[in-house]
Amino acid sequence: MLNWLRRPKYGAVERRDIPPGVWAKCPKCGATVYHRDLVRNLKVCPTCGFHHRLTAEERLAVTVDEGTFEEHDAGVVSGDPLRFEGYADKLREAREKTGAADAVITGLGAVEGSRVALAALDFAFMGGSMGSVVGEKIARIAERAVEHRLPLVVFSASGGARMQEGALSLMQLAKTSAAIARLHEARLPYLSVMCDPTTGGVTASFAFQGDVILAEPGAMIGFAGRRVIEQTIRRKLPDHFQTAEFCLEHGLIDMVVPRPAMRATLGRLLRFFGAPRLPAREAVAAPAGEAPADGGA
Amino acid sequence: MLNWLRRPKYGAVERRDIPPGVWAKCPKCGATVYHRDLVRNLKVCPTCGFHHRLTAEERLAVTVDEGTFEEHDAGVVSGDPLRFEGYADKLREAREKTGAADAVITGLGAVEGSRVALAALDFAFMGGSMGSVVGEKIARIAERAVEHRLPLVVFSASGGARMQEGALSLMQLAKTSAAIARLHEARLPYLSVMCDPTTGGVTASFAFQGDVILAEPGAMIGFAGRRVIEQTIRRKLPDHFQTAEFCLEHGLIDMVVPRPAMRATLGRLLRFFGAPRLPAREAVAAPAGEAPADGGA
Amino acid sequence: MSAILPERDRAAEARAQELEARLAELSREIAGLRRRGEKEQLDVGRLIGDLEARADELRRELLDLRPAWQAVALARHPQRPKAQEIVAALIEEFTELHGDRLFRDDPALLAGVGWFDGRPVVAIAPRKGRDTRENLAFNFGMPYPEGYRKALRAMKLAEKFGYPVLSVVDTPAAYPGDAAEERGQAEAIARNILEMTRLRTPIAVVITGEGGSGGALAVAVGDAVLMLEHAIYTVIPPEGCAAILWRDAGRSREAAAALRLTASDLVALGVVDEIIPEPPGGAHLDPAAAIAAVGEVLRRHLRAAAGVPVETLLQRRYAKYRAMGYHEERA
Amino acid sequence: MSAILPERDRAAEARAQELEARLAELSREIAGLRRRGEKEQLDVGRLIGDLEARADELRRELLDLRPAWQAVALARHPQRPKAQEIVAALIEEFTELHGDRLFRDDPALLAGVGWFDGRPVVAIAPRKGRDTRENLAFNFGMPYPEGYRKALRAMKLAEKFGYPVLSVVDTPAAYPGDAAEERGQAEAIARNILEMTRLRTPIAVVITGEGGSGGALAVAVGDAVLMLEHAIYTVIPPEGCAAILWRDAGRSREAAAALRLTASDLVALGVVDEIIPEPPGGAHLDPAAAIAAVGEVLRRHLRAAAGVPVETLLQRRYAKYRAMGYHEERA
Ligand SMILES: [Zn+2]
Ligand SMILES: [Zn+2]
Repeated sequence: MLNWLRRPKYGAVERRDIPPGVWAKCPKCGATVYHRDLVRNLKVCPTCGFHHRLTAEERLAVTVDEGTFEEHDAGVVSGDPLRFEGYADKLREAREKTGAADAVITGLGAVEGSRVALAALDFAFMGGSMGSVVGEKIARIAERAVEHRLPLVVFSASGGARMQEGALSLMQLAKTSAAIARLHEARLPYLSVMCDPTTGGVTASFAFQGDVILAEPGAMIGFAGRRVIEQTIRRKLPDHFQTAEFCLEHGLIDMVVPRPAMRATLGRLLRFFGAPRLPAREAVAAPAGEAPADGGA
Repeated sequence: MLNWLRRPKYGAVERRDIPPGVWAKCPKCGATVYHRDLVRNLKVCPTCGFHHRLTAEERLAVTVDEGTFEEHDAGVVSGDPLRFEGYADKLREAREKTGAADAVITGLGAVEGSRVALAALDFAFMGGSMGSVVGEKIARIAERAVEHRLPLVVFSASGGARMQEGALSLMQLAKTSAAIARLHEARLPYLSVMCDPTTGGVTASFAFQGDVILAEPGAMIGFAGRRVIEQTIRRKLPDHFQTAEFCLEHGLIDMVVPRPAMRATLGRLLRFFGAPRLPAREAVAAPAGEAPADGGA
Repeated sequence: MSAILPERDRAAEARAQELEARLAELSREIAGLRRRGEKEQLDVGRLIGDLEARADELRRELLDLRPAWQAVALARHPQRPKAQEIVAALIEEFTELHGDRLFRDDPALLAGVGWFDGRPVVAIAPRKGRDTRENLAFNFGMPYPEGYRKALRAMKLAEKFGYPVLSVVDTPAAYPGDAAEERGQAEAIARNILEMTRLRTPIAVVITGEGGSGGALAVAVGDAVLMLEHAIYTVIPPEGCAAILWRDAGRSREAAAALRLTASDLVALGVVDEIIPEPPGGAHLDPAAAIAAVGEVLRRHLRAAAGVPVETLLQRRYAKYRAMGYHEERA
Repeated sequence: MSAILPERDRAAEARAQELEARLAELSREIAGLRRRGEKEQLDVGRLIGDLEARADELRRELLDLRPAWQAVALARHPQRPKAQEIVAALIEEFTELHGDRLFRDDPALLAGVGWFDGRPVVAIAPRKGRDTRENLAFNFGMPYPEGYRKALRAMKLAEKFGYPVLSVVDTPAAYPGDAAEERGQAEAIARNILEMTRLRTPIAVVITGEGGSGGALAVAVGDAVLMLEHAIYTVIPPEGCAAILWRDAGRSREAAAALRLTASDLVALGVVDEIIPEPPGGAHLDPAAAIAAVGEVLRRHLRAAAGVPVETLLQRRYAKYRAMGYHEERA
């Protein structure tokens, strides 16, 4: 189990290297806010509601019941199968910068007392790109969900396939889809949560294969990149294009759920879909300061 | 077996009451043509290709291998369950005018040597409307197809549900759909052919449930009536709207097949889908004067 | 299966027309009295009260004589409890699902999940608005193909988990627009009807307002089809029927009677399984009681279905729809 | 599963650049000679012949040195046999099916039924045009979501009847347009990939030209994935890769090599099962022979699959894709 998961509160979002009193500026509305207050607000701008990105660690910290997360396959790490120029260096840099082994954390845990298999992608690690490691770990956690008859919850945040692994990264779309197909055939629930941004190969595989698909407000969601589309159609796209709200209108996702309501919404859906419950003595009360569990948009 | 089905040729399309030498005028291009020549051309205008409507009898005559058709359920006739004002009279008139018992003929036969279950709706009989009799006979022939493991071919031509039977006619959508569902679950092929016009309740049930959906050129196909739509949207609709070609563009049907190629196209599809074959000695050569079997659009 | 219904009473229709004429007269009298009272500062309250009581009497008689048209009026009553209100009241922890995953989220069709009678259920419902703004947003309760496709997606979810489907139906029609046709309105309805005949989980349907033809049936094939007392269910709106039959939409009342669209007609025809009584005067006068009655009957039917093996359920469902209709057989 | 590939040869790349410079020079010389010959009425035919022979030699050497970029050029060659030509040549009594039954018929994706090797098959294929008019009609081989949904419909038909699916793949990409995004390009691809991993019938895929990322994979999951010798299959076009990595689309050749997109690379990586040799110089020089070779290999694979129980087939398919990729494990 990772260190930060032992922390008692949503304060787990806080980064060790930021001293109290530091200000953060919202990239959307420009408001400045104490970093500490931003963190307390689950990194949602108190002024405009802008959702700052979370790392995989932070995501799990604000989602999983305290003390219940058990990481799996932490030792699965990337090689450089194509000997792709610069890839080894990029991997090293990303590991140093983020402290993570690759772009996904997977494991078993509980959300609001429901036992689940979990995965969280990390955009901070090489843009959350899906190479063999992300594919392998998603496939394994889906298989583990089948084995233990648990629901699967995946938080996606990814720029797409990791081109430095060439066609092997493309094949992760098929590998993860095959594992998700087995989950569906086992009649287990799969909740997919799209966070900012979820694009490319991840959308064209597991992110769009959920029984229920949720998204955070304002998250960019789409297959092709905005620039490529603009070059193709020779027009500027509206700001609204490829946002979570746009996808909701176009019938592609089930709901847009603000971060403070996400945990309660997942909990409600997991209970609905019959997730096994933690024994009562293990169930943990929602941490102090949590937003009321009043559901999504 | 009906009388006209013993006739040797496509000449079966000919109506007894029209003497040779009579002219027919094409409602589309205005060209005049000997009625006899029009009949020889399967009632397709030799000048502009306009497809005149066929009765159910005519349809079967130009489709089914000579001498192979065996009608079923000819004795299933309409009552007047709602005591709906004027319905009994309308039924009587329609029977007198058309010589048919109701708006569909069903039975077993062969098309290009493939054994099939068949149904042909008759627009001449109260606008091909689906009341309890049409629903019952479609359900029975679908069940018979399952029983004998035969493909089903249905030629639709209908203005929709027969309102004089109220909700009972609406329920025929469910009854026929249930029977078609069993056909699909038995993994038997179902070819739906939409003729002019196929609208309303028939489109919202069996006509759109085919494994392959074919249509005749220019056939009007749609759920809501043109006038109702124009009143709703307060605009005139283009001529093209709700034609077979329009439906093809919009991905709703598989192909538009001119009448002279329909038999060959059905034959090709039936062989493809593994229809049982007539024993060779029973197989009948295509009647003289048939168009070359070169397939559909 | 269904026997032929008895002939309608022509004398009753004549009496009904007489009553209508007298009601119109009474209404004019009351208005006149009110004007005079205001002008001349007279106390006409008691007189008006008497006339209104008389009008109420006549209306009750009319309701008995012409239940079909009254049902049409009540089924379309703007204050009638809306499908979304029924869903919200009956289903706990309701979570709405959106979209057909293909083209668009159709607000005219509500779909979602939640708990009913202590069990997880999937709910679908065409939805009318409560005011003009909502009516525009919900397209007056007329779904597009994407609405029906969203409903099917929700039903497939129910099937995957073996949860019952609860369908609340109040829709005048599938939307008759050009874009709806282009996107396969007929195909969407045909597919839903077919899939509902074989969906491997219990389906309970309750028609609470207008059951408008194929647009209603696309979400109304079920093991139990229930109907509120004053709801209607018809193959064509009476106005359309009158226009086609007599080229006179003014004869809608006759058409309504001819179409046999009331709950009791439909039970007699074998189309509907059970009538849910409404509060006196109609569901709009006491929505909470009406909704509670719906809940009670649904509960009973879903409990009964819960114990039935799915194969038995499907065979019964098939047999039920297979038997619908009336025909005769000649040798 | 796949081992790490050997490092590419940097000396070879230097030599290739030298060869390209000399080829450009030769081409200028030949053009100059031709102009002079015309102007001064000289017989330069023989001289030009010699220079062209020299250029051919250099090109062959270049092909050996830089197979990736040559493959890109050959895979995109305008005269390369088109998917629809391959389908027409290999499949008897081919009948095209149209439409996704939802929104539109996408001409960029061909679907149909017919006979192959004496057995009924269902064929799907993104389709490029043979000329400008066709290219516009077929959207340069880039399907919309409705194209993928049509393909899925055809595959479900194959599954219903237990007929094998034959997929011929030559597409630069799924269409990256706003309308395609709006209608769920990602959803359509994701759904196809998932359904193909569990489709209960044999699937044989042959990549004949460009295998362009997710847009190709959406019709390229199969029990046998074959590839023409000079076809390519890549997660991103080399131009896009170069633009992202080095902000210089001019370095596409390097990117092509780095991406390991040739048939032999993909066999080495375990992504492709078998290479189908092309006629000398490429499939466009002898399309009939190339198509015959495709037919022969497909026939062998489909015959082998025909005897396998579907459960075994699905387990093998799962195991195959489950093993794709390369990672290391730390304690
Ligand atoms: Zn802000
Ligand atoms: Zn003409």
